[in-house]
Amino acid sequence: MKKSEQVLAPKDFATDLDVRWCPGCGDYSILANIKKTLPTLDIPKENIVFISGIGCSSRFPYYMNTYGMNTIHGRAPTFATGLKCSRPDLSVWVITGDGDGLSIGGNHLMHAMRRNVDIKILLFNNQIYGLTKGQYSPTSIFGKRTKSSPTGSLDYAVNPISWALGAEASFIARTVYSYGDHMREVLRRAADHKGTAFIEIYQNCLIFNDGTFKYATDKELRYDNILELKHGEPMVFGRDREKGIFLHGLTPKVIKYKEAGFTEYDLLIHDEYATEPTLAFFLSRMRHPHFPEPVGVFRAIQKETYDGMLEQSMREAIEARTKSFQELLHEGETWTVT
Amino acid sequence: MKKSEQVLAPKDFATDLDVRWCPGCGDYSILANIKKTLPTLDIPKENIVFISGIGCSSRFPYYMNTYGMNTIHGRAPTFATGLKCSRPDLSVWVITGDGDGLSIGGNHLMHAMRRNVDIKILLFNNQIYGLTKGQYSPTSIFGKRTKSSPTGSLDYAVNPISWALGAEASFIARTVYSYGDHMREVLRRAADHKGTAFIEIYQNCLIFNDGTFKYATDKELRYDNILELKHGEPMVFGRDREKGIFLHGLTPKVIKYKEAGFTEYDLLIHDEYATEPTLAFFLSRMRHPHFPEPVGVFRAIQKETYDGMLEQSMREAIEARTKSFQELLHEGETWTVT
Amino acid sequence: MLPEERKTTHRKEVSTLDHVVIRLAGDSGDGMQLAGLKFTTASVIFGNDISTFPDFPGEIRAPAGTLAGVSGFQIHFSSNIISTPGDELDALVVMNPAALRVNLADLKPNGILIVNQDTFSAKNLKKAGYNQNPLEDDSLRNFRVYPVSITTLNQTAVESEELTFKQINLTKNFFALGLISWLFDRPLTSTVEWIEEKFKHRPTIINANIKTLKAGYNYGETTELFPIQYHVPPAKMDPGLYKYISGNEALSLGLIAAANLAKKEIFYGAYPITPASDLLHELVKHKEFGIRVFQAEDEIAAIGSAIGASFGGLLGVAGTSGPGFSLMTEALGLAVITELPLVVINVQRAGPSTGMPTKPEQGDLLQALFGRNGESPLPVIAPQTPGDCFETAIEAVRIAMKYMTPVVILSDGFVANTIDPWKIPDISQYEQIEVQHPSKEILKGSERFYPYLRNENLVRPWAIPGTEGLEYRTGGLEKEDKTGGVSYDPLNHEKLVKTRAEKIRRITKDIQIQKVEGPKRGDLLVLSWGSTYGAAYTAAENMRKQGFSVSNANLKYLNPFPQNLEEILQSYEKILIPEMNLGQLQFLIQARYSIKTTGLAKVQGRPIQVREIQNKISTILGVE
Amino acid sequence: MLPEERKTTHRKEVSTLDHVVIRLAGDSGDGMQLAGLKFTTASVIFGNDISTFPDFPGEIRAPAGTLAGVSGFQIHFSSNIISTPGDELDALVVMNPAALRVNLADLKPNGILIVNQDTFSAKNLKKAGYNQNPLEDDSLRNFRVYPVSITTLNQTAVESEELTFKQINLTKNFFALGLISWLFDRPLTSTVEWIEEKFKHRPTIINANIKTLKAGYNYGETTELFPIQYHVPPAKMDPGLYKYISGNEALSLGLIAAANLAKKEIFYGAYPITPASDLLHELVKHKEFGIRVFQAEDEIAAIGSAIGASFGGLLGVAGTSGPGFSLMTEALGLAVITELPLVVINVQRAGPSTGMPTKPEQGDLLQALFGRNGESPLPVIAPQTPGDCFETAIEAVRIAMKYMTPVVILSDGFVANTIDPWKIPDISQYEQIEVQHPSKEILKGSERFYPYLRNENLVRPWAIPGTEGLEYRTGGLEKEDKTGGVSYDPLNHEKLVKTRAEKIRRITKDIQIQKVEGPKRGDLLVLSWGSTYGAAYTAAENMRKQGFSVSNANLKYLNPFPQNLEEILQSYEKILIPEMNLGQLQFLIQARYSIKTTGLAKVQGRPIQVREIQNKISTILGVE
Ligand SMILES: Cc1ncc(C[n+]2csc(CCOP(=O)(O)OP(=O)(O)O)c2C)c(N)n1
Ligand SMILES: Cc1ncc(C[n+]2csc(CCOP(=O)(O)OP(=O)(O)O)c2C)c(N)n1
Ligand code: SF4
Ligand code: SF4
Ligand SMILES: [Mg+2]
Ligand SMILES: [Mg+2]
Repeated sequence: MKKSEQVLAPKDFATDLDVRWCPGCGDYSILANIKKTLPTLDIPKENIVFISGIGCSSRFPYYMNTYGMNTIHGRAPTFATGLKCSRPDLSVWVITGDGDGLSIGGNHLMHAMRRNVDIKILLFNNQIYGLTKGQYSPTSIFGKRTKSSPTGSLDYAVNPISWALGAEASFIARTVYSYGDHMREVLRRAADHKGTAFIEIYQNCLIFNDGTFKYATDKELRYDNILELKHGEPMVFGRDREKGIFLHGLTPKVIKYKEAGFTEYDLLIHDEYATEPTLAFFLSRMRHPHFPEPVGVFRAIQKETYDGMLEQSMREAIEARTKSFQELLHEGETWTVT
Repeated sequence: MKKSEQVLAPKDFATDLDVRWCPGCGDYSILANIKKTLPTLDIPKENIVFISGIGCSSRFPYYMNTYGMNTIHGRAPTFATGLKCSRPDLSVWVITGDGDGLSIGGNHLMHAMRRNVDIKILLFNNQIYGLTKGQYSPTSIFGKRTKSSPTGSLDYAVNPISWALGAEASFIARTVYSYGDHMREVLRRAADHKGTAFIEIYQNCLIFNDGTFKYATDKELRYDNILELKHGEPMVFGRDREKGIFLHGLTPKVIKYKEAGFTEYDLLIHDEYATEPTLAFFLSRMRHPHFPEPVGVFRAIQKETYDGMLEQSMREAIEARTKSFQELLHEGETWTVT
Repeated sequence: MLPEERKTTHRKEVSTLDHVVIRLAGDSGDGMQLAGLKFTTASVIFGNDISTFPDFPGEIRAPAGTLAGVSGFQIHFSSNIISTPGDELDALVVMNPAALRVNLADLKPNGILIVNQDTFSAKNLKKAGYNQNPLEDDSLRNFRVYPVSITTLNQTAVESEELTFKQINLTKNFFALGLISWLFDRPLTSTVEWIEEKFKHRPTIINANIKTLKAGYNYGETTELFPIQYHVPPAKMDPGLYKYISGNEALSLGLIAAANLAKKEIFYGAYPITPASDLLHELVKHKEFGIRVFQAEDEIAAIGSAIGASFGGLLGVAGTSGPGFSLMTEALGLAVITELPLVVINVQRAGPSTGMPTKPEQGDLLQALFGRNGESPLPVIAPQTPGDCFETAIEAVRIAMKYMTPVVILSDGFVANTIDPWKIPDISQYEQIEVQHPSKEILKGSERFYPYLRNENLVRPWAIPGTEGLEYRTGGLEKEDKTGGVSYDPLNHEKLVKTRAEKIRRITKDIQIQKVEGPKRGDLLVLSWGSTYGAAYTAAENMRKQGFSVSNANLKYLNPFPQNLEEILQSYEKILIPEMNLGQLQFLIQARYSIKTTGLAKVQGRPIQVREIQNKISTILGVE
Repeated sequence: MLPEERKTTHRKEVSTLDHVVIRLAGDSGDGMQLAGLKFTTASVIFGNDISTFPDFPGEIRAPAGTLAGVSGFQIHFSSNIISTPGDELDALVVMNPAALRVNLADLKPNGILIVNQDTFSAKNLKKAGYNQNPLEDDSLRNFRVYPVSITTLNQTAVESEELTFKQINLTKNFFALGLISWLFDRPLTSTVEWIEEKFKHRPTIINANIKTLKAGYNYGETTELFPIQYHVPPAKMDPGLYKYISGNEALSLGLIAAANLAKKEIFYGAYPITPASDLLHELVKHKEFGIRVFQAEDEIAAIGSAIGASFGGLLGVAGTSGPGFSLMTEALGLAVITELPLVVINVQRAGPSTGMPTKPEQGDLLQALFGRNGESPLPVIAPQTPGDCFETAIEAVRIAMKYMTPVVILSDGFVANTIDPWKIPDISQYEQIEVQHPSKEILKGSERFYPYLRNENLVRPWAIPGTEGLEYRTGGLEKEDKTGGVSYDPLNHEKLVKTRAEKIRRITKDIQIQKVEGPKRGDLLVLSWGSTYGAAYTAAENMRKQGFSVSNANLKYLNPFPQNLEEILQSYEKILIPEMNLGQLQFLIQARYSIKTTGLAKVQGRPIQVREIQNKISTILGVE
């Protein structure tokens, strides 16, 4: 990928379109952090493309002064796949929501991930349909009361990380809209990853689902509710890092390990690079309020990308080509009429 | 569900349409076993509905003298969901293929599963598109040479069981087209399960992908390549049941346990009912040729079905109803013009 | 200050008007929709005929004070029967500069313009894109401008109550409402009652709202600002019990009514989409009438599930708008070939593609007719008013079940959101919808069931799972005649393609004859369809009043056309077809009857106005 | 027994014919397609003009011997230039009873019927649904029946080779081929060469195949069975180098050619579907010409990925058939509103819904034009012959890139699978396709890039990612004129809706004037479109030869229509429109020009035949 010659600043990525999210919407913070992250990637602005579906979150490309496409509902990964497979020199980002990406668009997301197309997928999960004014989404908790479920929804929620693992994604992470540093680090990691990167970003929809992620954003609650994953490090959390995760057969157990006389090194150690996604899957099952929810990188493994292999096979074929197009036309049984 | 008054026989389920699969196609054996299983379920024939998408496998409903619909490609779960939610008294079966169910139709399958709609989904996996004459499918192995991938496909395969687990299915099983008894047992279990049952059935496409599952169907090879899951029992396999699965952290290890001086009870014990799907996920990662492939029931947990809850909430509402339709019309601000 | 007292304190000139169109506009947060609704209620109780149209901003809330955040509510109230929310505004109330900028173009010359001048700060002016303060330059000279310090006056009115700053701000719409209630001589009673009921447990809020409401009223009465008060006498409406209703509400109620009349449960499959989501929101509230609502993962699943329900013997309905309707294309073809009853509602919005989701258009007509692979005819009908949405739903269900066919209802964002007074129908006066599911008896002793054997209307039986002896299979492959098996036979295919087409064509015998308003023969016919009715009717009626030979007919049945349509078309010298697209009905008429027509195509995401049609009529007739 | 020797041993009567239509039919496993192709090669090398049509069974292989398993290959060879694979058969070869049953209806009275009598066992007769052996009852009396024991004779011919039973069975098609090669006086050379090349490393197979081929030939020569040998002299073809080509092959090559001419890579996104899959199979072989092929998860992904590629500056192409085209509806609307170049190929098959996947139809014309929500015009073109598929692909690419618009190619299963001799074009004789991507220079110093600022053709610039300074956003929301930002402004919307329509309309100036064959004015014009060309042309030509004033024109451009079309239509008394649907072009013509036409609608999943058109012409002209 081309390196940027200019030194860019976040403001270079602003467009002249008014940002139209509701004042106080969690999307603003994500926008700001992406604008801060991009200049650190050393990619020329013109080589970056944001592609989205439809939703509040999907208005995102309009607010980034890069190339961008706000496409149709749920299909952003298909456009991104075509683009990246055509132009491997570009840095291609998909912006989607829990409705866009997991309701109508689940299939495309899955196929992009299993193919390991080198695109970065950011799923803004606010557990609601924002743009259409507040219906429950596939990530809304069971029993959620919304406009379309006045007596509580009967849908069990999908777990985006488990689901992405079932789809064989090579890079999977989670962060929270209000975690500036953490988000930027995760974004950088995703950008560096060769292959599909799937990031779930908890986002607060002020209007239709305010406070859903309070357990994660509240400074006090956060200690007990969030587990920050770090490769090679033991899984500890709590205000005084006093709690940790033990492996009990195939299920997690939360233990105040210090109290119980253990050290950090008796705890489960995180391994982003585990070839099989079983550890990551195990972690994805840890959900609030029963467990601290892991944020950070669940999985980051290397495998060749679809677009890379396509490009290579094409380049090889072009190099090995021995005939002109005219000769191709002449191939096969021919005869001359005089 | 209504009980059958008649005693039915497999032949009662035959239709007058010629079965048009290629002679020797693996679908025949599945058809025969389903015909044998249905009479054992005690469900009246007229209460059974088979719904399929498009594909060789999806011709199935035409060959069953029950109610049936051969719908459009990939969408069978949507029709089945609508039907079951409208008519909870029916026994609704979805027949799909690896292309129909996992390529175009992955999203619907996922949503049916996460909602736990009480339908039985049989995915005939032959790792190829049969009906369209031999292109690779999402389950075809990487590098597969087919009509649409003459130099080998660049798509990484999806693992149907892992994927169904990511979609939170409550019942997941695998069987093989040539395992008569096993298949019938799995089918019966699926029929008894309240909720979505997802069964992957390995199927041999004689014409476009012959021999793919030889490791599982060959009497000799089978011993070493297949692990039959039984709830509450240790995971042993091999001609003399001499091999077993140990849990090594979160990864499986195959050990000749007897030789190594262990007993069966030192091995991993299967638990279909584990609330979290982590064990099932772990098992789904065991693939030929590195591991014996598990067949049987990976997971079978109880949770309320979507259609059941919908029905109940409707019945309750109807019972609690205090107004007639005319009264409904009169609700809200009204005024009289004289 | 309630109506009784009011009369005694009267001391300004009162001018009596035939009808008035006003619009309240402000920021999304300013409560204009609510104020508008309350004004409407008062008008309705007073006895006027009304028609209203809320104009929401784009889907996402824009920052306060911006153009994109402006929300409006238009009310047409009259002493005559009216059919549209009105073209031009007699009066406009704007709560901030952005609202002024967005709405001013619709205000009549010399119209009343009430402005909350407190909001015309430099910052707000800039947000609205004004370089100068329009209240200070001369740009509003063509209007009767009344600058009022609504914010300040409201604060003063409620200051005795213990309210937070935010709460105070939320009451100012009632000040504005009070003010215009005085101006247009509306009683406050119904609003006061509503406030008391709504905030039952919060006396401070009740007090504050009522205080400011009255303060606004008094402000009009007392100050010298307004020289005249306007009075619109009651209309002579059809006697009966009324409520008001939007098109989407009426469509929902109509579906429930149809379920009732057919003694069927309804399965409604939908995926949220503007402006159809309200159907979902409304229907989900009515489980107790046997309505099963399923929020699907997308529109393909929505229609798929509805077809599944129909296969099972319920009435499957799927509701959506443009992009979602596009996604239903393939499955709709399946409903055609399987011949299952189904109702698909497309509340059209401005396209192509995502287009302008909150704006109405009639751009999907040709798609509804032809947008499927292969020959796949189906009936298409369109409601013409909010109240007619109720009838249309019932009619669609009737046709779907009687003819075993999918039916498309083409509503649009205009009729869906327009709010009209509606005379509550007496459901016992409606004909029952007959539905028969065959039982084993149909076999008459033979072994074989013929699921595609047709009756005199070419309709196949609706056998449903659970019926012993009638087990059958259907699907998307071409069917063998009668048996429904799979057939590749050439002549069988041709026969079935033609039979399916003929079945739909014959429905023409079973639908209402096209009605014409105005002379039966004449110079010009305005042929409209769907929601363009109101404007077309009014324009034609106005012309008739002026003595011109202008008739109007509004097509509800777009496929098949009414039997007498050709005859009607031949009875007029000229035919004008106004529609919110580039001429799709015009195209159909020309193709079908080879009759040259004139189009009035308006594709602005806004309803066609009466005066636009009138102008066009005048041009065609060569008057003016 | 090669041609040279052949002449010397000649001893039967030879009858010279103008043209012959034969069909080889048998079970799917009988190798009829291969035998047919080899016969074709021999004919072509001999110098005849040919046209062939393979008729595959349904998608799934049916059990051997059943009606559903029958596979046929039809060859029309002639000493004149021909345009269709022929209506009725002069000769039919059937390898089993099922093949007889399926194909007999197409054999001319007194036609030659060669039957492999070995297969007429009770079991096979039953499978084919015969109660009696048709060789034994009198039912074939109207034909010249030649029962031959092909199975047995073939076994005898190859018995000296070491073959398994299965292998022996696989050679019998060559016996049949030998036999008809004698009957129609075709040299064996090319087939022998092909066998030798194909089975290079398997001498037993070479020997067996050649032996039985010659045995078949000799059988015809030697036995008393056939009294006459037929001879069809070479045609006078346009000189040049030829090969044969199917429509799908030509379309694929055309796309590669277009890539070449535009110096662009092509991105082909597709999901397998009959009868379009061969495009995928073909294109994936040609990576070396810069063709990126992506087998997507469905058709939505196929078109989405193609649009993504186009946004990136490649030429995106998506290929599919009916049901897949339906799924592309929504995304196609996006391509319209974003104004990105794109080619979508719909190889039409019999619908509605899944319909009859292996059978051709022209049922998606109106869908291609109107099947999207909102006003979303796009160019539609249709190839008329296999060779024309090549030109059509190039033309579609040219229009798409020059006008920044999606273009739909409406091919069909008939032209896609028909095999015609094709004079290999000289690519250097084609005009280059010019493509420009603007660079920063376009800004001319200003800061702002206007991605929707249009040129004289109303076309916007194709700026692509990677270009510094031209970063822009696009999408499905209505665009602000010029800037491409989001706009809900009513007049802006109307302007853009009309501009997009006008842009497509203007393409009419840039396409070929419609050609007419026959008199420029006259009694009747046969107006066909797409693959109906061959039959329409031949029928009109036949009528002209008989002295009638009949012309024919084949529309390649369905939207916009050629400029001179109206004039042409007005130059004939009567217009006949034959099409494989219920009259879709007829509908368009009537809507567009208010001209009454006569339709010839054939919806049988089979091409329209020359005689059917001729009969219709005769009826219209009142002759007979
Ligand atoms: C085909 C189609 N169906 C439905 C819609 C309406 N729609 C727009 S956005 C949306 C859901 C948005 O939810 P999400 O992806 O969670 O985004 P958010 O607004 O919450 O950021 C829906 C249903 C559409 N635009 N297109
Ligand atoms: C919308 C649509 N796209 C494509 C097709 C063509 N098609 C029919 S079946 C099929 C794949 C079948 O594969 P699979 O589901 O694995 O079934 P199998 O034939 O292998 O049993 C495809 C691509 C179709 N019928 N409809
Ligand atoms: S509706 Fe919710 S998600 Fe959308 S902009 Fe407003 S706060 Fe944000
Ligand atoms: S193509 Fe394969 S899957 Fe299809 S019927 Fe034949 S053997 Fe079976
Ligand atoms: Mg959301
Ligand atoms: Mg398959």
